[in-house]
Amino acid sequence: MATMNMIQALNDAHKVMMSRDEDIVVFGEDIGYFGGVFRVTEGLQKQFGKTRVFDAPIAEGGIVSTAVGMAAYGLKPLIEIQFADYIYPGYDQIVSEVAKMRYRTAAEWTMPMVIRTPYGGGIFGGQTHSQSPESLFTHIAGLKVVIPSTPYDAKGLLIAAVEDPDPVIFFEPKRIYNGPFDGHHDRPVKPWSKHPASEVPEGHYTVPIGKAAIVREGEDLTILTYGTMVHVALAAVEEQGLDAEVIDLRTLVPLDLDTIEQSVEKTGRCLVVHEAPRTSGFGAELVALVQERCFYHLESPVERVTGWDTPYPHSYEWSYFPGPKRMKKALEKVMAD
Amino acid sequence: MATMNMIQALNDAHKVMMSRDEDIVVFGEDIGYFGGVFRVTEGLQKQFGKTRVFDAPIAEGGIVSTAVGMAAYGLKPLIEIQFADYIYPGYDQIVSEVAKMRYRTAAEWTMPMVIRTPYGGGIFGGQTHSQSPESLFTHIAGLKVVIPSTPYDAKGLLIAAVEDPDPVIFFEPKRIYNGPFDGHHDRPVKPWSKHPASEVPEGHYTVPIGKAAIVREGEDLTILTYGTMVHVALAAVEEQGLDAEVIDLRTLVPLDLDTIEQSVEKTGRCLVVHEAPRTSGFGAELVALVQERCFYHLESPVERVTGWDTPYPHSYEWSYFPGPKRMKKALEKVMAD
Amino acid sequence: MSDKDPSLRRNAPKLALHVPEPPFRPGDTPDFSSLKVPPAGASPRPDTSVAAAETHELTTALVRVLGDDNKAVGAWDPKLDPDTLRKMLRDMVTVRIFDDRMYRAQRQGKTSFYMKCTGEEAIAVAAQTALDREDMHFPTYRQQGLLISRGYPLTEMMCQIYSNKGDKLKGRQLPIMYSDRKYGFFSISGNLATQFPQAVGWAMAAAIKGDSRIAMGWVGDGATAEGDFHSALTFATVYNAPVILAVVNNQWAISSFSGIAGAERATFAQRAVGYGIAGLRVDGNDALAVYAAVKWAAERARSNGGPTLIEFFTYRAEGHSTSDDPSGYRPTNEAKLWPLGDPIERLKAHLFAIGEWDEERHAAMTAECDAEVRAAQKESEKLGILPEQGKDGVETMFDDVYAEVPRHLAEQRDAALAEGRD
Amino acid sequence: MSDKDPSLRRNAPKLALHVPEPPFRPGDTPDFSSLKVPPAGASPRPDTSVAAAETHELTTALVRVLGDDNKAVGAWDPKLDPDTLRKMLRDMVTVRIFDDRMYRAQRQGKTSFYMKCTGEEAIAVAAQTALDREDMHFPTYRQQGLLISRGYPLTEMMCQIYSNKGDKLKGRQLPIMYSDRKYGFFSISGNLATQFPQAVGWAMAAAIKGDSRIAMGWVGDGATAEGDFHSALTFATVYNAPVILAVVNNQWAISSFSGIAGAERATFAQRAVGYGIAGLRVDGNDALAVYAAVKWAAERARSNGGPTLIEFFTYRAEGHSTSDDPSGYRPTNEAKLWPLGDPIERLKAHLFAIGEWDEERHAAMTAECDAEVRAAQKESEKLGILPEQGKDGVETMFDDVYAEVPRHLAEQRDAALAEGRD
Ligand SMILES: Cc1ncc(C[n+]2csc(CCOP(=O)(O)OP(=O)(O)O)c2C)c(N)n1
Ligand SMILES: Cc1ncc(C[n+]2csc(CCOP(=O)(O)OP(=O)(O)O)c2C)c(N)n1
Ligand SMILES: [Mg+2]
Ligand SMILES: [Mg+2]
Repeated sequence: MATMNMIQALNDAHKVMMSRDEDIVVFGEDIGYFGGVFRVTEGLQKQFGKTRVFDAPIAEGGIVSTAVGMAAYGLKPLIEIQFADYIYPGYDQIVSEVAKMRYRTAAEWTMPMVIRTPYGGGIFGGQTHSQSPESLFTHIAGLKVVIPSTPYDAKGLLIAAVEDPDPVIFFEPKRIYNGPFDGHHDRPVKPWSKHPASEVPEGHYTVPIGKAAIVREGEDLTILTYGTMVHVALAAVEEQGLDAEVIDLRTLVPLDLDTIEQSVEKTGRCLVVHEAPRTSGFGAELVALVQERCFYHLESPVERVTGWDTPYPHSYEWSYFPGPKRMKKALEKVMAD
Repeated sequence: MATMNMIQALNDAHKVMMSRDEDIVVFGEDIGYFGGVFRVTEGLQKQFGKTRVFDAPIAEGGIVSTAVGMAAYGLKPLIEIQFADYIYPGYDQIVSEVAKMRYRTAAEWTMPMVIRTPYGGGIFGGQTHSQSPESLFTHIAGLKVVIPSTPYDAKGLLIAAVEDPDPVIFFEPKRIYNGPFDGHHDRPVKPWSKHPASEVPEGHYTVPIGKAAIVREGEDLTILTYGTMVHVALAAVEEQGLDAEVIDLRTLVPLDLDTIEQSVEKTGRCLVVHEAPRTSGFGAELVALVQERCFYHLESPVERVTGWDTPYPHSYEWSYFPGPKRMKKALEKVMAD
Repeated sequence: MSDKDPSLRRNAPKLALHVPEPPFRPGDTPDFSSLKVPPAGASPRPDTSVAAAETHELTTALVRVLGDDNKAVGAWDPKLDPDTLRKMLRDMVTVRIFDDRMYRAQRQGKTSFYMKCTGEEAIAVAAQTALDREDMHFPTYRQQGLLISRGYPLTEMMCQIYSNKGDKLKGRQLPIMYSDRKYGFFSISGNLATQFPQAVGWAMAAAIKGDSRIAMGWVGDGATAEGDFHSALTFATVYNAPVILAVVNNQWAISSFSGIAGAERATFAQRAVGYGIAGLRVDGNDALAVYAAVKWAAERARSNGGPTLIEFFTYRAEGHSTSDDPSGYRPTNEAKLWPLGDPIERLKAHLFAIGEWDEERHAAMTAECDAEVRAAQKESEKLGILPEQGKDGVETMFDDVYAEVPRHLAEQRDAALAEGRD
Repeated sequence: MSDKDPSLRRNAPKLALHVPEPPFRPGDTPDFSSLKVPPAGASPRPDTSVAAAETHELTTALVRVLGDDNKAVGAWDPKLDPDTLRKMLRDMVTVRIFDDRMYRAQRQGKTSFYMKCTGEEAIAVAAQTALDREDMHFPTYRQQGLLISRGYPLTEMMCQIYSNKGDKLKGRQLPIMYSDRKYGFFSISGNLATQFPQAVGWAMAAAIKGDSRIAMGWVGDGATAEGDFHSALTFATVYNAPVILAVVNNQWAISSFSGIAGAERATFAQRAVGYGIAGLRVDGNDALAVYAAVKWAAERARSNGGPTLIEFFTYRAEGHSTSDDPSGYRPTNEAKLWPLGDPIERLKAHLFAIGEWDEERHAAMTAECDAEVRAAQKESEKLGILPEQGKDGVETMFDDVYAEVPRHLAEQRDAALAEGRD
């Protein structure tokens, strides 16, 4: 066991897996000698050499497409897109090639690769360093979508993603790289070392893909969320004094429907929370699923707490971010009647 | 008045608007001399000249990005992406530039452009000529998303889209270009001429963006749909003998919430129908909205009829397409209890 | 202020947009006399280890081996033995017969779609012949010659075209979107140019692993405009990838001539110059020139000399696909008047010229190929044609989206099976 | 069969991946003696109407005007009058002072982010000076010199940097993402290279309309790898767009040196060759050379001679941004040892050399610029600094997503206003 923040945990996952599997190659913008703008790949080039860890040209489409070729060869690309906001030039290759390869070749070629990318706001990154585009990948059959919320999960899920036979889009909540965030931007930042999930086992372990975590058991309502918002949601229910069941989905596709259904059937109320824009965010799918499957257990409409349907505005960051006040209002609404 | 199929109606909309507005330029792959692979731009180059109607290199990103520059200059690009399946290389420019320009420049620069693209299956086009990616655009603030279902609407909505000050992604249901489709693939194809909405006024008229059409009034349930599926849904309710209210959304963003709410409050039941894959399809957003806003009027869960969460498989087209049988089952479910 | 209204500059000279136009349109009589076709044997053949820059004069030339007298001539003559030549000829004839039969099958309603490569048979067949069996191709839809030349069972191809029970792709792909790992033929994508940088990635992987196999990527002239083309060349030059990047310039992209892809101002081979990699421009209707160029690039790649961009100059003699009628945008007799001739006729004439072939043997061989194709067609049609498909095996529709079927797809599978199909 | 296990070919030579590595890393002492810097005046200046190919030797050269003796020399000498030279010098000095003040403001917590262009001041300033006031720029974040040289109010820039009440972009954009239509300065995008083909589109529009204004697109060396770079060059060559396409090769892209973008094997200017357009490679630290090259390309574009790709060779003397510490990946003294010198010092020395400037005047001018920048800073800070922002005007957050606020956004606006902010 060691105490790690998310960056260290992710870095450790790389080291564990690259030592075990020679076919893993890591590349992306600034990830080689320098170790990545968020330092997740620090020390890897030195340890594993330049042919397994190298800088890539600034061409997200080129990064993904060459990864496709490498996966076709039999390697396991574990690549970084510097910010999720910059994944779109690679979107065609992800949607048309990575996602569909197993299907269109009847499993003759598969695409075991992991595309890591930091996402989300709360760091004053403006419109192009703050986006949460996860729902755009959940609509694409063939992709798995994973989002950790703690150092422990980050390492275990990343190892699981690397071992997974299918392509995984791995979104890293950059706001909580260095410490959890309760949504109160005006309070001092807490370090991970104070959080139990910063205790990270050495060596190999996995957190299974497709399994949600009940991070708080409760009876009053169910909160479905992931990434940074897990911590914001947990803080909000404590502040409201509610006995909420908070579910950290961890994997958006394939979704842990069992855990969701069981919880909502128990509580009869449900709140969905994410930072991404509201319209056609992944929350919409969650609401649709819950009302399709648990309709007769619901005592009030499923509510959504989300970012707004605008670009992420630099100086209005804290009016955009779905923080404690938005949570409070939604919790009141879900608990009404 | 003239009797037109959708292709003719769209072609006519181009001619009407290009004659009225010198700033409209039309370009795309094969759209010039040849008139487009679906013939929508036939005759335009001859009539309006090569500097207003021209073939583009096969580079969807280049088509959209040069259109951005033209719109910045003050022109109105009305461009074609040959198949919606090929829009992804232009996705970055659409998401990062077209959608956000008005916002990020505080309206100093705006992007009045129309991106037309044929979408949907039912023509044995296989995985890459059948996709329905509309939900991927509904999640992007700043874009309007329009889908016509008849020749009358096609012309009126395209004219409205061209006149709209905001960028419009205009999806054309290619399966019904030449005639409506009731979902019975084994029956002979009907021509548009038998359908009242093939009566298309000459010259200028608009069908407003943001307004749904109640294409069938009814009391039993509300069906929310668009594009090809409007006709499939209409046929299905007749076959089931249900008094359904069928709403052709026509615009997905901004959505006509008033019409939807009024209808569901009246009927108390709702079915959402689209051809796109289920998970995070636009149906999810519709279900979420309906249950958020009409929860206490709902007598049964809102159901979804959709394509499956797989790529569109060539020879299993008619098991993928949400046809009469899938409709029947869902209608029964919504009407149960 | 509107940008449209440059009130300040009324007297300045007017700018004008240039929109490329092909030289001939329907109704015109094509006249190719201004096309400069250098004589066979004129191009020098640099050593495969030269600096990339030393190949750059070849990017505006045209490597040709077969002369007007049908003899092989010059430094690029690969000096192939007659058996290899005959094998290439046979493969090319098979491709053409195959194309004709499958085109007809589509017209007969037996499938939804087909694409011929008429006039381009030499390119895939000779390229395949020049590479090793273990090298990996990332093809487009117009390289059926690669498979045929590698001896891929014609029935397999046809079963794919019919999406029938013999189709190893389980009816999921549009006809002609073949895929076969054992034959070093990567899954064809419907999305143009995506395979080009993938080939570079495969070659990078081979280099990472210290392998000796190389990759060859293929793209059409029109598709070179995609961003993926630039990705391919950028990554290839940065990492010195052991890859051959081929542009098949058949001068048309559906209805757009190659000028719309930039061919008015530079050859496609010249793109190599900008990336500092080797480049060659080759007569694609000359099987010997194609063979020699690919062999050269392969030797270079195998010795860590890096990537080569090769433009094969040819002409798309038929429609783009069964969905296309080219008489709407180009003269119908353009293919016939196209001066580089028919690749099959030219190779045949060469074999005649060197005394290794005659009409009798050619007729017999053609009949054999024809019989083979017909037999394969009969065989594959036993396994069904498209209109009969899609009823059985609906459950397979949900396989291979992921390695394991997740719960939501299992539910959808159950629903689809309950639905049935008429 | 696994592709990883090439059992058939154990004796074949091993392929190897080349991963470019910059010549110097932290701890090394940079030695640029092997860098070939041609003497000033050595490059010929072709007529602006020549065929593109006649410029191609200039894509591997380096157009330089300022000699070691600080005199202007050779065919590219733009023969500018001293007032223009002094204006350029003043603008460059202002840019540098502005950068220093704003960098410090960020360090003082007054805003979130800043990016300097230290060492690259000549490029934007001289390019702006060479074009007409009505020509349109599609810049990156490192062309603040364009705005300053066009006389854009410094307070406007600072208000944007502080996202304060004077910010015409309403606090929506990251600092330095300026936009001003009246100043011909297109909205800077956070997404690299997107603006490059947009510049081509604007130029195409100007050509469609018979306008006389041209566009200039800007991109960094690293960002040339994006697909948008290829779109820009492809569309520019196909339609002969009246556009100048500038690559600012400052040799670094955050921590990656230009070899990762392909600079080991070709210059960025050489990319022009592959598209058949004019290309020039220019000493970006020589304001006169920059001016002359842009003037040349502008003249060419205005007379429908088509696009020119210009590489400005320079060095990013400071960190990438306030978020970057370059000592982690390159020697700290590399900027000082970089042989092309400081653009401000070089232009100043030239003015000295021609007797049009002296230390006294320079000190006075510098003090004036400094005062101007300080005054602007004071002025703009009256309108607020970032930490105070975001509380008022929350309702404006929902404007300009669309021309009119649709119902769902009106509802969200109400919710946001009800929420308030602490
Ligand atoms: C990304 C993408 N855009 C558009 C298309 C539609 N399309 C299919 S083939 C084709 C023309 C390709 O021409 P070229 O690259 O020259 O190849 P050729 O058909 O001549 O072999 C087009 C535009 C596509 N398949 N993919
Ligand atoms: C599409 C995209 N990918 C990645 C980034 C992150 N990023 C910002 S600046 C930069 C380096 C750019 O280097 P270069 O183009 O050489 O310009 P310079 O900073 O040297 O002026 C990177 C990788 C981005 N902004 N956009
Ligand atoms: Mg072609
Ligand atoms: Mg740079």
